[in-house]
Amino acid sequence: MQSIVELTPAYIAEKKIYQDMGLSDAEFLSIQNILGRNPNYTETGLFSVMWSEHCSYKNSKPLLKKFPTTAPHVLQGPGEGAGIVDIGDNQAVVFKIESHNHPSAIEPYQGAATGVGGILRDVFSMGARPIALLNSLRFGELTSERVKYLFREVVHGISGYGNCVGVPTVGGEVQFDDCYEGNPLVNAMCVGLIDQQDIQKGIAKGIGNTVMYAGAPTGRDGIHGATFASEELSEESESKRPSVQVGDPFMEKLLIEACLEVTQCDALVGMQDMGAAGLTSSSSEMASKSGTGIEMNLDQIPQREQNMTPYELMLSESQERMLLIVEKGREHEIEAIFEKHGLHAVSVGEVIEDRVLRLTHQNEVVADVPVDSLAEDAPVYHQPSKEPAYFSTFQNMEDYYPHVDNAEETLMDLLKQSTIASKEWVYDQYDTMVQTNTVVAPGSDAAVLRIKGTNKAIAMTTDCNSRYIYLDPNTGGKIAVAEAARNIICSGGKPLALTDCLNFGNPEIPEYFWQMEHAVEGMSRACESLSTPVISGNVSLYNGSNQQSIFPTPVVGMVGLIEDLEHVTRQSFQKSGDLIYVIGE
Amino acid sequence: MKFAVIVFPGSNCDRDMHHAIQEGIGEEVHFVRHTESDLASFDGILLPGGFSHGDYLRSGAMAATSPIISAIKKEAEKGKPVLGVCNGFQVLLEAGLLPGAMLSNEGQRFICRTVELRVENTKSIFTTSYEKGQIIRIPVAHGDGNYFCDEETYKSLKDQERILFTYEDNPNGSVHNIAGISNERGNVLGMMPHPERAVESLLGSDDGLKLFQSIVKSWRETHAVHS
Amino acid sequence: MFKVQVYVTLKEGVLDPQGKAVRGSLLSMNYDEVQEVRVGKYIELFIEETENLDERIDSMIDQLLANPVIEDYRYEVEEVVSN
Amino acid sequence: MFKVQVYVTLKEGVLDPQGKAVRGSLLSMNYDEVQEVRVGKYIELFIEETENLDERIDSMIDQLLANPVIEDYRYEVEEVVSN
Ligand SMILES: Nc1ncnc2c1ncn2[C@@H]1O[C@H](COP(=O)(O)OP(=O)(O)O)[C@@H](O)[C@H]1O
Repeated sequence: MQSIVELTPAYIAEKKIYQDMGLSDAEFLSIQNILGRNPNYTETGLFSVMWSEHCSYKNSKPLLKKFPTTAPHVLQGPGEGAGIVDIGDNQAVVFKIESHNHPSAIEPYQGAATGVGGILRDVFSMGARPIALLNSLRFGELTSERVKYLFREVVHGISGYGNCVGVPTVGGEVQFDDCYEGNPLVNAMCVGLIDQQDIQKGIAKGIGNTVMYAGAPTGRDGIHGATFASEELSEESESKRPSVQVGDPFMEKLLIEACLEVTQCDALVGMQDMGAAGLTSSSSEMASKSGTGIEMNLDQIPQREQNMTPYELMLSESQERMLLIVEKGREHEIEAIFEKHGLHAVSVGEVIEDRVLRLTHQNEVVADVPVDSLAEDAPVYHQPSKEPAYFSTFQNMEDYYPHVDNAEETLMDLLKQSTIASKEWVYDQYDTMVQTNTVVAPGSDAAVLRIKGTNKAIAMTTDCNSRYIYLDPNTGGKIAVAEAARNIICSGGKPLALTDCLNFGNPEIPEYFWQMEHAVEGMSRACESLSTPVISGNVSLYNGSNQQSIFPTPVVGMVGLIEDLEHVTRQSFQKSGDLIYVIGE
Repeated sequence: MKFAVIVFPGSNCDRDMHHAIQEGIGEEVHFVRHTESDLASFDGILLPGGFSHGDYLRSGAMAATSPIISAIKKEAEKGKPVLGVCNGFQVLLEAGLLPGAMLSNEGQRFICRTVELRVENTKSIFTTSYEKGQIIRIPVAHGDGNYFCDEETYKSLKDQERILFTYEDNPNGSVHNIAGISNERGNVLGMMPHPERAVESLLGSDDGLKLFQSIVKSWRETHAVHS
Repeated sequence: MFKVQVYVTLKEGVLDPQGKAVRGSLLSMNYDEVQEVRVGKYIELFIEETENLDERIDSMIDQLLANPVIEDYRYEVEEVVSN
Repeated sequence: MFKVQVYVTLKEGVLDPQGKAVRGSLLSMNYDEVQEVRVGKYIELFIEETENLDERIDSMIDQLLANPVIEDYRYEVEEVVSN
């Protein structure tokens, strides 16, 4: 049972096997053109994950271009693991938000936990110490047993992972609405702190330098997770589900400490985590960005299971793994640091001049494809957009003024709604104080963390009222950004920049694409007015089930700077006798 | 006074403990890894919170097999102060330096909040700066903080005044509301609440400072000649 | 009264971080002979006489005691004298 | 190669918070026949041929796998063909 017989290139082309991996006929044709031949099974897999929406943003790229992304205080915009913003004193904050919606629908505890793990790696792979986690959650109404289970386990998964790695979870939001019944949303955000000279990028420079693999061995988990995240959920996804990714926060904690120590070692050239599409995306993106290529010997990849094929090794989404580029001849320095933290780093390949990703396995070349074709040349689709019928109906409706007979009763009814009610049950389960920086914990408008050794603090929040966005995506998009900014300001901070997670329905349906187009438009306008550029983000499309899309839900994560701890303001009334003002219309 | 903060794989309050000693009470403090085997040069030993070895199997169980444990036992026998907080407390239980065991919280959920503790005894080297019966506010953050011991053990803890802190409003189901206990000699303390998180009013409470100050005060009294 | 012993284990191929950590500790304690460790759950249920016993046990396990996405289970039923 | 199955249970007299919570959930799901639930651990060890097998297993359990203050254990050893 040594080698598994793989489908031949000709067979893959003829029987359209690539369709099962999520590639269209036209996409396969361009792959044939790029290579000048039929791709083999492994190569088809490489393209299928790299050209999935999750990795290539092929449907959303044209819209993302609209976001303002620069400002004098922005040190790193979209394109790296996370964005970076200057906060003075040679320090910077690093942050990003990411979705783990589909995995959480299938296995809520592990789905949410690994979502937290992934976003942490995006931040510490830049060399920053993660100092805070936030999240944004959406579920169906809390009436069904299934929804209660999803809600309980998602929160449990976030707490299980975040608490163990020792990064406080300091904020978030939870909304309940029927539209999320079959497709909950789980978005996790991480904020890191870094000294500017330590900023680390995912680059593969220096021909001859060594490619090293560190962290957990590779198993068959989450194979095709990236394509899976780019398809609609169906009954079938339960059965064709690849083996679920299980997170190991203990391993992650060791990895954080080891990687932060490694960034202090000048033998390190570049580092990137293995997120969606695992080894494939980390290796090809690092090389493509640096104008180089990478050759890897897959026999050297640490493996958890036996007889893994090249396809499986390259597409596995096993958690807690990092890819490093190290100066040739200094591998032992890196090995020693990982060893000290109880981890292994092994050499698996080298940086080459040919701009290709070349893989060998059992002395055979099993893939040889241009890195740019994987990382850059995915097709870009300008999906047709169409104003949904509901929109003009709503626009033509008369303004509605609710009639309130009994204010107290109405207030009580409102407070009873699960979306409005206290979220203490949720954040009581999160360690909100570890690292001893939390000045304002969950329960106020934005969380506030002081920066040790300074008189500064940073404020952070996640916000999105998806019902507003459904009703009017453009205005709703503006409101989402403005609400986040207000939360920062109310806490005493100046909004600096934001990260966003665009959770939308199937982009191939013109009405859903229209929602995204207009929401992004509105968000962009608000970002410009407030001088808060978008420095990182994530797109999650195809959210919905049984032909029904979720509300358009572009979650905004914002970070602001509080210049002086004296300025920190809390939501709660402080003492009787204080005056109450209402500001605004 | 010179403190050691023991770092196990997965400890995550080690830096907080270090900060509390250095900035909170201004004493000397160093990290010592779990693989070390000598603590003779330190005057006080601190086992921080976190998830040593992921809290897999049983919280603190794997850390209790580390090489550093015999060094801790050795210094404890000399009468040096040893403080285990949260996971550090669990490690001390698993290593047999304190009696009893930890079960999962009654509510089966991790809880993180600031709770009120009653100082039951002020004769201990860890509590002399408090007043007997004083109510202090200290954060808890744990999933397995439900302290268990049999009645016989409880009786001796009680009779020997080794219960130093109790919860005013028991968050985890711990027997007799126990939040922190010491060994017979009185120089080893294990407690679930985190005094190192309560050393600055900016972060909500500085009621934990007095615990560290008590340790230093007792040490200075017996080491007057050197200081 | 029936005593039901339920064994819940992780499916093959699913990562077992707990087992891995335990093995690491055993190795560092010089139990080098330990090749692999897998940690699962062992649950005892005491159940009163009821109709469709097996069916009900199966559904309890599916709905609550085990997570079919990542875990397998097996169980044994034994009649005990209740007191 | 030997496969050792270790069953770790809470001692009688030690309250089992997890078992209690599981029973509460089962009752709320209308499994009223469930009188008691105890949750323990089931650990599989794969061990290479070694001298004093039983003795070594006992000491692994005593030193790490079970906590004698609150837990009891039993185990079964079975020889398996290694591959
Ligand atoms: N999933 C969550 N994780 C952590 N904190 C949360 C979560 N959901 C809500 N919170 C916290 O609860 C408080 C109230 O949240 P929310 O009801 O969304 O308030 P607001 O509408 O004022 O933003 C905030 O401090 C928020 O950070």
